Amino acid sequence: MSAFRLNLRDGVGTNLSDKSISFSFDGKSYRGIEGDTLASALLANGLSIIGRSFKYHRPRGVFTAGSEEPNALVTLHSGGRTEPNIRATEVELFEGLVARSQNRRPSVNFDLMAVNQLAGKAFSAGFYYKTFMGPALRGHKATRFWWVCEQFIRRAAGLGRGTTIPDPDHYARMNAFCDILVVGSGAAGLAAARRVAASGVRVIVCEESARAGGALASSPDFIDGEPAREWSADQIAELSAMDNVSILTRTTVQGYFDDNTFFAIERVTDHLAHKDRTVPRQRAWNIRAKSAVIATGALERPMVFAGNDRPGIMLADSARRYAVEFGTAPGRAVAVFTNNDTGWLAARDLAKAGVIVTAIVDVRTDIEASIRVLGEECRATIHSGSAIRSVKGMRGVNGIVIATYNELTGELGADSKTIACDCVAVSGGWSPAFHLTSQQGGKPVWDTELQAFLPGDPLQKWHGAGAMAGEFGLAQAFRSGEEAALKALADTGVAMPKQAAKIGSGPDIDGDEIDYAPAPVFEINSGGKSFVDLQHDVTAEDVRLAHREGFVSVEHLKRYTTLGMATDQGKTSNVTGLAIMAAASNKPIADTGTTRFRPPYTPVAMGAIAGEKYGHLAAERLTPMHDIHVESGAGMYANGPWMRPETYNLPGETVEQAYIRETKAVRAGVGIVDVSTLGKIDVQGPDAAEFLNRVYTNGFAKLPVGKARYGLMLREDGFLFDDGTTWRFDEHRYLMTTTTAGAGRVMEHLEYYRDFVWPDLKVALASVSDEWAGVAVAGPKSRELLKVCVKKCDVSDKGLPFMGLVDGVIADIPVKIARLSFSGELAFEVYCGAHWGSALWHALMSAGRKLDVVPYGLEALSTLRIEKGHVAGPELNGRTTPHDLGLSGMVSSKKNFVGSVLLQRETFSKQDRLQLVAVKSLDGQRIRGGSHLVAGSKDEPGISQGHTTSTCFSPELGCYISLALLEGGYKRHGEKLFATNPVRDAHVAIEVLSHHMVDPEGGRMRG
Amino acid sequence: MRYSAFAILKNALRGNRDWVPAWRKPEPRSTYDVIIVGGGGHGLSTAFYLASVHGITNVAVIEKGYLGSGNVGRNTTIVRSNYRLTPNSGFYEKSMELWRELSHALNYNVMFSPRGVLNLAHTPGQMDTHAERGNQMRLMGVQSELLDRDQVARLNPGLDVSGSARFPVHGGLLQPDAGNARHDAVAWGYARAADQLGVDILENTEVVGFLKDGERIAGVEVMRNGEPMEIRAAKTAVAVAGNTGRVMKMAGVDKLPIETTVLQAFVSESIKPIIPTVTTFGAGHLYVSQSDKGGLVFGGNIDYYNSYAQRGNLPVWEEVTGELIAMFPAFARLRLLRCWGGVMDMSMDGSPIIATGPLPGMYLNAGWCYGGFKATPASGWCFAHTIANDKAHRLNEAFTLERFKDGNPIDELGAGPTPWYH
Amino acid sequence: MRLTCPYCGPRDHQEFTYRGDATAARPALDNTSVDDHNAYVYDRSNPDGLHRELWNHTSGCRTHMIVERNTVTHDVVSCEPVGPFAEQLK
Amino acid sequence: MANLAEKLSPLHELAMPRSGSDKIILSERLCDSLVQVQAWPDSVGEVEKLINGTRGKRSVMPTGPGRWLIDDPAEGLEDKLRKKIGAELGAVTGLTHARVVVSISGEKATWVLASGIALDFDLSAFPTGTTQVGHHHEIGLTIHRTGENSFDLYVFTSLVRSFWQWIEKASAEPGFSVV
Repeated sequence: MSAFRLNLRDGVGTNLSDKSISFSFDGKSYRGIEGDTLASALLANGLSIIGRSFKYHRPRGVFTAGSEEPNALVTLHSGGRTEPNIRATEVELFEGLVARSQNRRPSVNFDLMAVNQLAGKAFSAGFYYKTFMGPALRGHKATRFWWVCEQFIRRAAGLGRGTTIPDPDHYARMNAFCDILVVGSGAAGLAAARRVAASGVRVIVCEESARAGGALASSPDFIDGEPAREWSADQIAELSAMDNVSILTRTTVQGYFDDNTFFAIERVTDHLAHKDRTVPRQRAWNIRAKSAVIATGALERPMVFAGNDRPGIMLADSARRYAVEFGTAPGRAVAVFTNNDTGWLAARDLAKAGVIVTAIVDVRTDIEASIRVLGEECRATIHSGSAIRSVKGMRGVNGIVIATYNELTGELGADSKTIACDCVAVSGGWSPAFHLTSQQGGKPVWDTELQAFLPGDPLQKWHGAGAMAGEFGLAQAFRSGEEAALKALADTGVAMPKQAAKIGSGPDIDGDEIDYAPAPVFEINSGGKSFVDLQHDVTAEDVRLAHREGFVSVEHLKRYTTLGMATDQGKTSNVTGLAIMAAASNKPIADTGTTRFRPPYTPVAMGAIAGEKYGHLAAERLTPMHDIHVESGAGMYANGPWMRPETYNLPGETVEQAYIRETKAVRAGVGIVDVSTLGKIDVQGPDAAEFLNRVYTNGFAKLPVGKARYGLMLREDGFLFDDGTTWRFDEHRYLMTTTTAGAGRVMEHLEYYRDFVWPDLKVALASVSDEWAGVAVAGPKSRELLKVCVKKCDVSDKGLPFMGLVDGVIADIPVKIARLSFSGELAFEVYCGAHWGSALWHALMSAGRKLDVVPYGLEALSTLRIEKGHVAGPELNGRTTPHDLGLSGMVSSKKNFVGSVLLQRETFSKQDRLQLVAVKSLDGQRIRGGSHLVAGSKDEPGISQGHTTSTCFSPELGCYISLALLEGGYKRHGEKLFATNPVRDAHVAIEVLSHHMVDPEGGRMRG
Repeated sequence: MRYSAFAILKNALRGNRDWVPAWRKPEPRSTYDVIIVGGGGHGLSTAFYLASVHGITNVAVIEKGYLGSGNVGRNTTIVRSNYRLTPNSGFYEKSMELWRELSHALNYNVMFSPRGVLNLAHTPGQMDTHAERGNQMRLMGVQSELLDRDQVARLNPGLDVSGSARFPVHGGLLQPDAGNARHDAVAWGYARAADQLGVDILENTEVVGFLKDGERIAGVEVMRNGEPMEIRAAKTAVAVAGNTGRVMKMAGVDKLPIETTVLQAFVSESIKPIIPTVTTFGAGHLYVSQSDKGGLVFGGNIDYYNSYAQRGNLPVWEEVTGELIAMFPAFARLRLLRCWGGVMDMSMDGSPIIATGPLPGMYLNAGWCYGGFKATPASGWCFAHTIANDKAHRLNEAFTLERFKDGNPIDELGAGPTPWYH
Repeated sequence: MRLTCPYCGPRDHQEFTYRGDATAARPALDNTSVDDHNAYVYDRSNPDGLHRELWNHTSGCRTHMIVERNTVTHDVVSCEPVGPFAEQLK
Repeated sequence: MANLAEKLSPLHELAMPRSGSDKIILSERLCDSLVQVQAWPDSVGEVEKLINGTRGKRSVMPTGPGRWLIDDPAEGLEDKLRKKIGAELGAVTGLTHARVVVSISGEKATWVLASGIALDFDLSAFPTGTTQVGHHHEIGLTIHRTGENSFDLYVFTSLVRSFWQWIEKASAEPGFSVV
């Protein structure tokens, strides 16, 4: 293996096994070790340029060792599994992994788009807003220039390339409930988890990385005499064994929502070479916690200096972790640049792992002796009171030029010294990772002592612990973890025995004691190109330009420069950017404020958020006769949640031919149609009649037992809400039917009045839509058909008059038969228990065989009712009143009902309202759906005077017809207009008719 | 300073040191002709058109936070005029007309990108309602095309148009000249242009009360840098979107036909161009487009409850991503980067209010629901006309406050007086 | 958001149907004043702060409740049952 | 009633009682009688007594204030109850055909249910013998816990196929497989 792989031994390569793995990057094969991340394996193989930046396409290398990585973005896998923009630092290596660099052409080492750098000064913040306007021409021409430029800009922008091949994997969800959620399993999280677990409450611990322990995994410290890593492994094993504790690794808590609802993503199979297909790729956890301990640690931030984006420059603690956890040297010779003590710890650990640390450059002059010793331990030259002036090398680091630095003025001295190195490990201090609490609206507070934002006061039940709360260092982490645990327990209401409620002394810690507060140095301004946001190429100069142009509020800074808007959401750049803006504005950072963090914490696969909905967007509702329709060759389509038959096509038949044949068969003989989808509501109680009387426009109090009545419902604003028939079974028991689409909302409407408006009425409402299968039997021969099969009841006109109800039996199935007609023909609706629905259908079909019964679908159902002038969904469009649809006769003036008062408003009686009419085609042309009624020619149609609502070919009238809403339509019967349909390229001469086209007297259905 | 490619080059050569603030940060005067409460898109465009069209330049725009901190910077940037009802189609087409020339009018590239807005249809019935709307658009002079399934598939290669989809695509309605614009640039462009015409933009200035001369509104009381002060004007206009209830209460208007709810918006990580148009799902509620930066920008329903919180909850995430990947199953592996919330002034019919009143000396611009961004130019244009003439323009004469009680709602969805369903 | 259904206990808010401002009370059945009905249907105080609103546990026991909730913080102060069984559920 | 036609479950071709392991077992059945009873606020006690007096072998499940869902192993319960509980006491609604019962058992039963249903299945929150009304996405469910690791789910008939597809898929991970 390459020179970058260290000599693996105790304490070096703690994350690695001894198993070698092969993987590929940009088509070339490499080897890594089980336990590597893609980033550590690439570094170990000596690859330094991993990606290209967003704007200038500058070469970039690995900058961090975690989910905050801005630079090392790659595309994984291929085909439908293609995943762009994945951070190499987060990818666990497995055998056969295929990764590619992105945002480069032709290769990551030579990218033509890097010419953008040459125009760097012109590509400053706000560049796009100031140009590309093109010549000032009228109308569309004015935008055309930008439209052309935009095509190129869009292609140059973007990062990786997505795919249009569907993702073959699946996703799942888990709903979890716990007393306490612990986010993060480092020292603070572990301490909290131990404490709360002991009290017996239900605990969930979420850990972002593959194994629990957080920073303990690479800590050089000893706890209770054991190396921290081993100690934490023991603790975790103990916790895992407890019944009341779940530890979820590879699980990132992404969102913190109201009432302590947390959203986490578990990466279930992403790290596996061989995936079990029954196992989901990722699982979304919706966790409801009574309280939470948030121990998400802190993110190291860099300092900004000229040339700070070169491959080979990375965060100091990340460099340390590559050596300790992954046995990988981040460079052959590492220079450390820091403004705080943790940079020195990194240097010491790097050296201990076998990495050459050539120099430690610290902006501070005054450095504790105990810290200096660390530098001496690693035999680095020490340059205190110094800073980097520039970086040598174009595609990597050859060395750094340093100069003396004045901490008070922020100025570099005139001196300079060159230090040879190929890696700069930089530490600019630590930013607590309080993203989750900020999502909740908690306002962060700037801590001048720690030079960091802290989470601020909780708005919900959470308690911060460890570095996230500004409690840096192991001992503080343990103590704050325990404290947070006790507060969280108090939230859950679990009583703690006094003894147990004491904070213990915690484990015995043997380790470095350092000061975590950095010097307040964020930028070394030496005039060269210094990057604040590495991924979006936002420079310190861009921040100052934004200030110059008045974009000084943090939100303006972010939006104008795009600082913090890249895929890392500024995890390593926000604070530095604010500090530079604060300096430019001559304001303290505290007054500048910070932007709000928004969920998710890190980018989340959208399939995982959808969870089990991927591939199952919505449940399908099927009627009991569904399989029969499918077997009969009916074309099924989604009608809201329901699947319904459109037509039962014979071989070679079009949909239009089929519905015309079905309609004719009904009008001439008999047909049956599945009406099981109608909403059905059981209305019972001593006040049921009164209740119905209040919700319908027409009278229901006097509906006789054994009869049905058609009713209209309004909204309170007087517009039509729904319609249907209601059947009275006995004195106090009704069955209300609603439209298919209206079933749910009618139920809620009724419940609202029953519960909130008239709670004194004794009315019970129950949805029975699923209890009953319904079949309408329609046509002049429908009674004949029923007579063949019905037993135990009389279906003659006398026994079952129009709107009458009877109980009977068909093929041993108890049925209810109502004599209702939607088609205008003699017709019956036959209802039976849903589990008998298919048997009923078969019985009716076989009873009708000699009568040539046909099954008919929605298209014929619709044609029949259009011919009859019955309104349905397209006419009940939420903007029509009973008066508009010719239903004034249904509105009782003798009672008050829902909507009765506002229906009186003057506007509703205006004569020029859109009113229901029918229109018929005069020249045989088809009236297509969605036509408007106009007076003019195809080329100059004039304004719309109305529109068609439901169109069909009418076999009865022998022409195309439509119901329509026409301005003042009632008085315009006989008028000739055009049904214009420019989007369907049609313009049809029509005549306006009454909407009662077929059998207006109703003789047929009453016959 | 006039913006141009030349100006950029010239400044670049001088190290970008000569740029000046895009708009001034003036101290308030004690009296203005017009005060506009709300420094969002609508307030700023109103100021611009008052100054540029009506010659009224003694105008203050008062913004409690940073300029454009409300919905103008939180929306999904869609610009369209594909409406069904006449008052809406006329008004929004005026907006389109202004959008097309906006970058020039403002000397600021608002990146208006007419890439097309496509509404999918999933049943034959939905094709008919789309046709009905498309025809209305044509009759009103708006471009529209009804596409069949194959045409939709050619336009959007990743779209699932298979028959096995839960809601198979039958076709769609395309407004080819609709599209997107860069939301922040709209606020900044209007601010800069209005400022150059003499309008004072007062940021970080919060209205805490209204001044009255008898019944008449005579200006506002504000807090600025922690200090109270009074600013007087003959005309006081309010354009504060989700904060309408809050602000109007200070003027003594306790109730309005508006409820404030939160709408979440989402953006994915950046990828190379993959969807060319703005596309909406017809079997649920979802709209998606791809920004110039490469992120998929999308949104869906509001969270159904009153909220001023500018953040929402998880169920909408699940609903919206579920619909997005039902349309584009290949996007299941793309990653959501960020979600944010804006507060919507949902009116009782889903349509806006641009009117004089409700008190003398006052003008109200509100009720934008989801639709405020695309309306920005026409809203300001009509509101400026209404303020200048004390009378609505023909284009906004239907957008009154009285229409609800008069029984003349402009209800595109027919959902009735339930604001959270619009 | 979690709401405590008086019958079922705490549940995710998406199990409930929001029905808006609970202070908007329908005029009595015999009240035929257009103004009163207009006020009930259209006038909303839309407060930023405590809001009394009606929810129905439609994916559960279908009990209606009045929720007092802060519209700025989403803090739920109380969930009180309404309807015929309000007394029994209190 | 005798001589009734045979009922057909929407799952008749899908749901055979089967199991890939003892971790998860799924089965389905139709009810002989499933009845909802709604009492009035002033008659809750009385109705409860009458229900208990009529009780067969299966379950009486409270599903709302003054409301029960009663699953009885004999046909004809609706009529029986209606005779006892008149309109002055409450309402009786037959739901025998409105639901299909999906039973799930095995040590992974709560795990499978929790993967789609936002209820706390911990025994402390959901004891054996109790009922919760919940939903899996838009599918409403009455969930009756029959044992530590066994549940009867009363699923709307029109939606039960969709529900079955989900639960079968969700059960695959812990080992349920279609034979």
